[in-house]
Amino acid sequence: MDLLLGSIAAGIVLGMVIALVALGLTIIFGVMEIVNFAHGEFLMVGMYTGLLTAQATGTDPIFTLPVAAIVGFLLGVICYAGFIKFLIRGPMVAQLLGTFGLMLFLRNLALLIFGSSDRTVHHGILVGKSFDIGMGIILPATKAAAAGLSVIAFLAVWLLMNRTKIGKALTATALNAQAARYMGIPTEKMNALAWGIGGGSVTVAGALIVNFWAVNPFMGLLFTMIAFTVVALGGFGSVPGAFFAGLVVGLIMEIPGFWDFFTYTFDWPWMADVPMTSLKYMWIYVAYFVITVIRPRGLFGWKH
Amino acid sequence: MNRLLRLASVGIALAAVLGLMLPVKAFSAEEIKIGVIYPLTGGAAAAGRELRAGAELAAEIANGVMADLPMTMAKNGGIKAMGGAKINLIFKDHEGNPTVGADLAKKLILDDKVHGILGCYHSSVTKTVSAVCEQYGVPMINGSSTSPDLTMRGFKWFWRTTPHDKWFTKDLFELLKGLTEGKVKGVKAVPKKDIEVLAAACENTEWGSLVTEMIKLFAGEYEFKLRKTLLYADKATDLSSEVRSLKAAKPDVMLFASYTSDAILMLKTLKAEKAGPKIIWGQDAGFETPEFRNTLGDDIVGILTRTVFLPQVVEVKKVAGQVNRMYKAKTGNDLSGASARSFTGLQTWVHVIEKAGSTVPAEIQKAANAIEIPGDELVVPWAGVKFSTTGDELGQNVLGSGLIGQYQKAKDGKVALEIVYPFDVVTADMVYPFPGW
Amino acid sequence: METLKNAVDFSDFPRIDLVIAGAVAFLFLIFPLFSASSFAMATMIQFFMFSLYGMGWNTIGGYGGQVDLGKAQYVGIGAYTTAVMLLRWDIPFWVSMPVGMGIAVIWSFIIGYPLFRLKGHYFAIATIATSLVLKDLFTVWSFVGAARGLEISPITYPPPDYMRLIFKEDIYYYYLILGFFFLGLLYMNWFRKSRLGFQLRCIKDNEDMARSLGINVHWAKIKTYAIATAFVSMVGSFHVCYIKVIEPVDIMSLDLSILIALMAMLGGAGSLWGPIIGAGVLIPLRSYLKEWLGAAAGLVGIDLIFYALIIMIVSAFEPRGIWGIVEKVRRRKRR
Amino acid sequence: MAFLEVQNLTKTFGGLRANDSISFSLEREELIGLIGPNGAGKTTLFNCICGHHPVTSGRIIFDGQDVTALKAHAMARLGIGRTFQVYAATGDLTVLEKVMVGCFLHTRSRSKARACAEEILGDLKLFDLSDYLVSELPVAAQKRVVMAMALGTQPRLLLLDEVAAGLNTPEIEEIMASIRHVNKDRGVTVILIEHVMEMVMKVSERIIVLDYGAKIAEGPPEVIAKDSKVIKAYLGERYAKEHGTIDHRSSINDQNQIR
Repeated sequence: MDLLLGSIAAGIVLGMVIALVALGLTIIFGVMEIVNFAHGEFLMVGMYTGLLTAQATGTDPIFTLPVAAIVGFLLGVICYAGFIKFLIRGPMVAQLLGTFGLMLFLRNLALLIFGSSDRTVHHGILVGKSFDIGMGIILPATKAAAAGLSVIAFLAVWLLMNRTKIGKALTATALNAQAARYMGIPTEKMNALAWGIGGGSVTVAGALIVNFWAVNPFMGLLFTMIAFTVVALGGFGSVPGAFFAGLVVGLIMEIPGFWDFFTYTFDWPWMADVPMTSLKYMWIYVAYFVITVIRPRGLFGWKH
Repeated sequence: MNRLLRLASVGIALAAVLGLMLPVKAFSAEEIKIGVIYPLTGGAAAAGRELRAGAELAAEIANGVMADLPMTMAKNGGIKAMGGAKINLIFKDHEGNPTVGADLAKKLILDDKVHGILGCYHSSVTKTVSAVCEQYGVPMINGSSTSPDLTMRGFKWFWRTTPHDKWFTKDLFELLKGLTEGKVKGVKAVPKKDIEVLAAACENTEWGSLVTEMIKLFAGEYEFKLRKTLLYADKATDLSSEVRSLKAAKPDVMLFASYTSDAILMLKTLKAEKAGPKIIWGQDAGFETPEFRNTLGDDIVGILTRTVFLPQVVEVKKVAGQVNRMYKAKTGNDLSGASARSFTGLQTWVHVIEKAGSTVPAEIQKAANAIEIPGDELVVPWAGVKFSTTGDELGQNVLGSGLIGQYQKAKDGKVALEIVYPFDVVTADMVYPFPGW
Repeated sequence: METLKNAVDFSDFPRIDLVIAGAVAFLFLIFPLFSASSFAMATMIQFFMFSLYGMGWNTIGGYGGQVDLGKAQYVGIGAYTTAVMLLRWDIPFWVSMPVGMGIAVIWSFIIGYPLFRLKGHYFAIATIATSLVLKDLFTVWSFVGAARGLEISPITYPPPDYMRLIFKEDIYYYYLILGFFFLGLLYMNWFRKSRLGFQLRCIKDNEDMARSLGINVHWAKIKTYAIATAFVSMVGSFHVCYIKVIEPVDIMSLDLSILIALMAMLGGAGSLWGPIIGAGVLIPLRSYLKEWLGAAAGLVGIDLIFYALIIMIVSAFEPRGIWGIVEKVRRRKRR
Repeated sequence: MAFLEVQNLTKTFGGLRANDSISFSLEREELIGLIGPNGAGKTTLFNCICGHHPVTSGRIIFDGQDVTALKAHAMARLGIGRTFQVYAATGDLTVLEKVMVGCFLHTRSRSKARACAEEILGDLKLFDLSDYLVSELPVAAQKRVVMAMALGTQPRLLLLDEVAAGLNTPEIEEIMASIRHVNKDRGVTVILIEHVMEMVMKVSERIIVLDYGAKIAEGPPEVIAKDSKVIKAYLGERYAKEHGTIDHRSSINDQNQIR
């Protein structure tokens, strides 16, 4: 039973973190229907930003979040103004190709600057601390912080989208860019803003994640795929959908834990030999495939 | 007609340009070119730096004259049998990628025309590189890949100086057995049921896969319960499900085979998930790099790792101390298993060439099969270097041996490895059980 | 007969193209005579392999407009079939290659049926997902060597071996892949003018229109996907005989899938010469940049930075690739 | 037995009834006009007949066969061809090649498809434009190319969706001649959606009028022009009271073109 509870708790916490990673993607997609293959690379930039700022200034990695947010916002805006703007005029093929190019560019820039070895944060207030809640639930402090911030970030974005003028303008741009332009909304600026917010939210996620995961230049793609799955599951462009979908994906990633639960609870030794941990990401890809084929609008998709 | 001619000439010119683009290097008889393929970048770059430094130091010693060093190669100033020909190392970086390794080997053999190859750390890369060498009939000496399979393939151009994982894993189980029998210094006999349940996590390439096989083999032989084995990708950014799966098996002993960055991440995750087995054992590689020690600090006290070289060897071997001083002057670090074995690998190369007296591959082959380097020439605590030429294993050094070290906190507060196995050379009491985080 | 005639009929290209193509083909034939380094040779072999991969991709991705980013799974299927059959049952390449193509085609039907219900981004990402699923499965499947992969040992299979395709010198591989290359080119030339080729180009243009013209869009895509698959799997079989070692992380990596697609798109998706031009530009660029800037200067990754910049510029300003530029200039001249 | 029979065809999108229980039938080689204000459901009706949309309820019988459930490509195979109202002239196929796509429906041979396409292009006087891209042609020629593409599949029934939209009078004359030619000389039954009254009234043998998804009138052009329901639907009640007839010279195309 401990195993089951432990896995569920871990899955939910992981899910919140993953939802935060996917938040930026869904914002960008919601506003301008472009899929950003470089999303995971934005996360990587955030992770490096957090890591390096913490190392350079000697502060705790948790305090680097504002830096990461600024870097991410700028990165998003620069990418939009310098590149994506030209890209969206072309066909969908060009968009795919282009954001792939961006992905390769960021990835290899990181490789050139930082080298290919994995890096981790070793010191910090939260690093290495865990809460043993009992019943098999162990909550690393770093993950708990990330999960908490995820909830805050989702609430903030939700409020921004639904309660502020800028949010309304963004939503209008999302629904019909041309009509929004006629109504005097600077859609060009709105797009850039969406990229800025999207970039900022993902780099913040990165700066948090680097507290407990390793960063290397090649890690982006995995997270791009995870984020796509979350966004597909939650419905492309839906902010609340992304949050719940994140939880589902987090639980999917905990499949090895559930497997262990069955293995030891019912004592089926053959189950111990199945390499479930090596397949932990596979279920995400399977989930993506099944969801898009069966329910293209996503499990929680009420938009589009 | 005119047009055709013009086209043809354009074509030939193009071909010529293409031909010129290729790096053709001048060939000189005065030097012995050894291609060295190591992971200079990538996840094992830290180990790669040490490997490179070890080989470079050996080449320096071989090419120069150092009278006070009791090594044959330190006295000759190059290869004596070839009129003092110098050793020239050509380093290539395989990034931990077997295909890249094979490409580099091909390039070294065909374009750089090397006389032999040294490498490659990762067993998976050594596997492909040795296959290329075998194909072209170019001798290759391996100093640091420990997958048992490598010397069991019947290759005639491949020699390995380091002992392999079959021996090392056996050492581990001997240690565990010793614990139950009270042979371990500083620990009373432990009832077997206290350390009976094992769980292993290894990286999933050639090396880790075979270490898993070995652990399975010996767990059966020594009657331990191996309840969980799992492989993980060495580029993983997150190991928490792996760690929790290990924990779920409730093992007394956790066994690992990890390269540098994954070893660090694994330990951090173990700590975050509050996993507390009685013994943690690492299969060398990541567990003995300076990076591992420096980043994790006090957290690693009590962790065991197998190795072939520890700074304590210096106390019993004079030559090791001398080389260690030179190495420290060069890099700032003590010799480690990686650098010592890389050093020994190149040292063996020097001896082989000296014996062959030529760079003709067939001569080198003959010399390598006949070579015998006495143990007192080596920095590593082995009985010597002598390759097997018959039986299942071809080209394996039969005189090697391993150590098991444990990270302990010395009086000056520094964390360092102490020898706990073999039982006749122990340098400290073993810390048991693992003190926790 | 008509098929054959169509395959060798290049007459719809301007004369100058054919002259250049002929000259280049001649250069390819005599290249080994001039090549002094294994590096250039290896680069050329890679170029041919990637041209063929690109041609396969071009059927579905270029003519059909379905951006497929999962071709590596079929490289893997081809390569693994050949390697496993050789190592386990000593079945030579010339048998295992068609078998591999068969297996790949069957797999393509299985996943193609649901896959082609998706469109656009969804489709592209789904192809990645399927490819990664297969890769993960191969990583744990011990029958095919799991993560360790498989090795064709030179001891067990001494070169030269014409049946198993084991050679010591690259020149054998060079001419073999060159043969495949010319055959592939002829096939593509036939394909683009065939019924399926026309239907596919119409589908890319407008699916509803295609339906109203009696084309079973879903089925046409699946069929083409199978053709692309067979192509890629064939080269995959060759690939493993050439490099002699496979690991799932390498041969089924997403990087390979992306590279295949990018090359074809850069050269010009949906044109006969596109994949060849793309591979011709990018493969040598990559190899030599890596050699000069990467290995020599220690700047790892700089080759791919240039690479990425080219891709970004092309996609932003000329999405139809290099061949698209050529065509545009030509049309402008004609008018 | 009628050639095409539509029985109580209903199509809903969510709560919207785009087609409400429409029934009509037509005979072989007829030329029928289908008119109605914007949003009356004309194109939806076409989409249903051709199998692009699944029908909500009702039946379609073509040449004695129930084809209600068939998909679009199967319909084309049976001999129903159509054109589209909005057709973005993209792609890299030339005019000849585009027509060949349709011809490939009945042959695998490239040379036969080519011969077929050349015949059709010659017939529609488009032969000179064979090697151009559709995007390079003027609008009038594009419209005829679209017709030629549909003819490539050798249809027995051809549904033309606003082929005259955006053309000037001489061009309309030209395309009218083409439609007549297709109908009379090639023996293809034609249904025509059109806003250009001038053309519909002249060319059709019979006219069906839709409004708000339902059929409101059916009959020969001169009857339809005087039908009060039709006039009301098009021009509102007041106009109907004042004038009582549609001047078939007037084109109400313009006011209806904004989409």
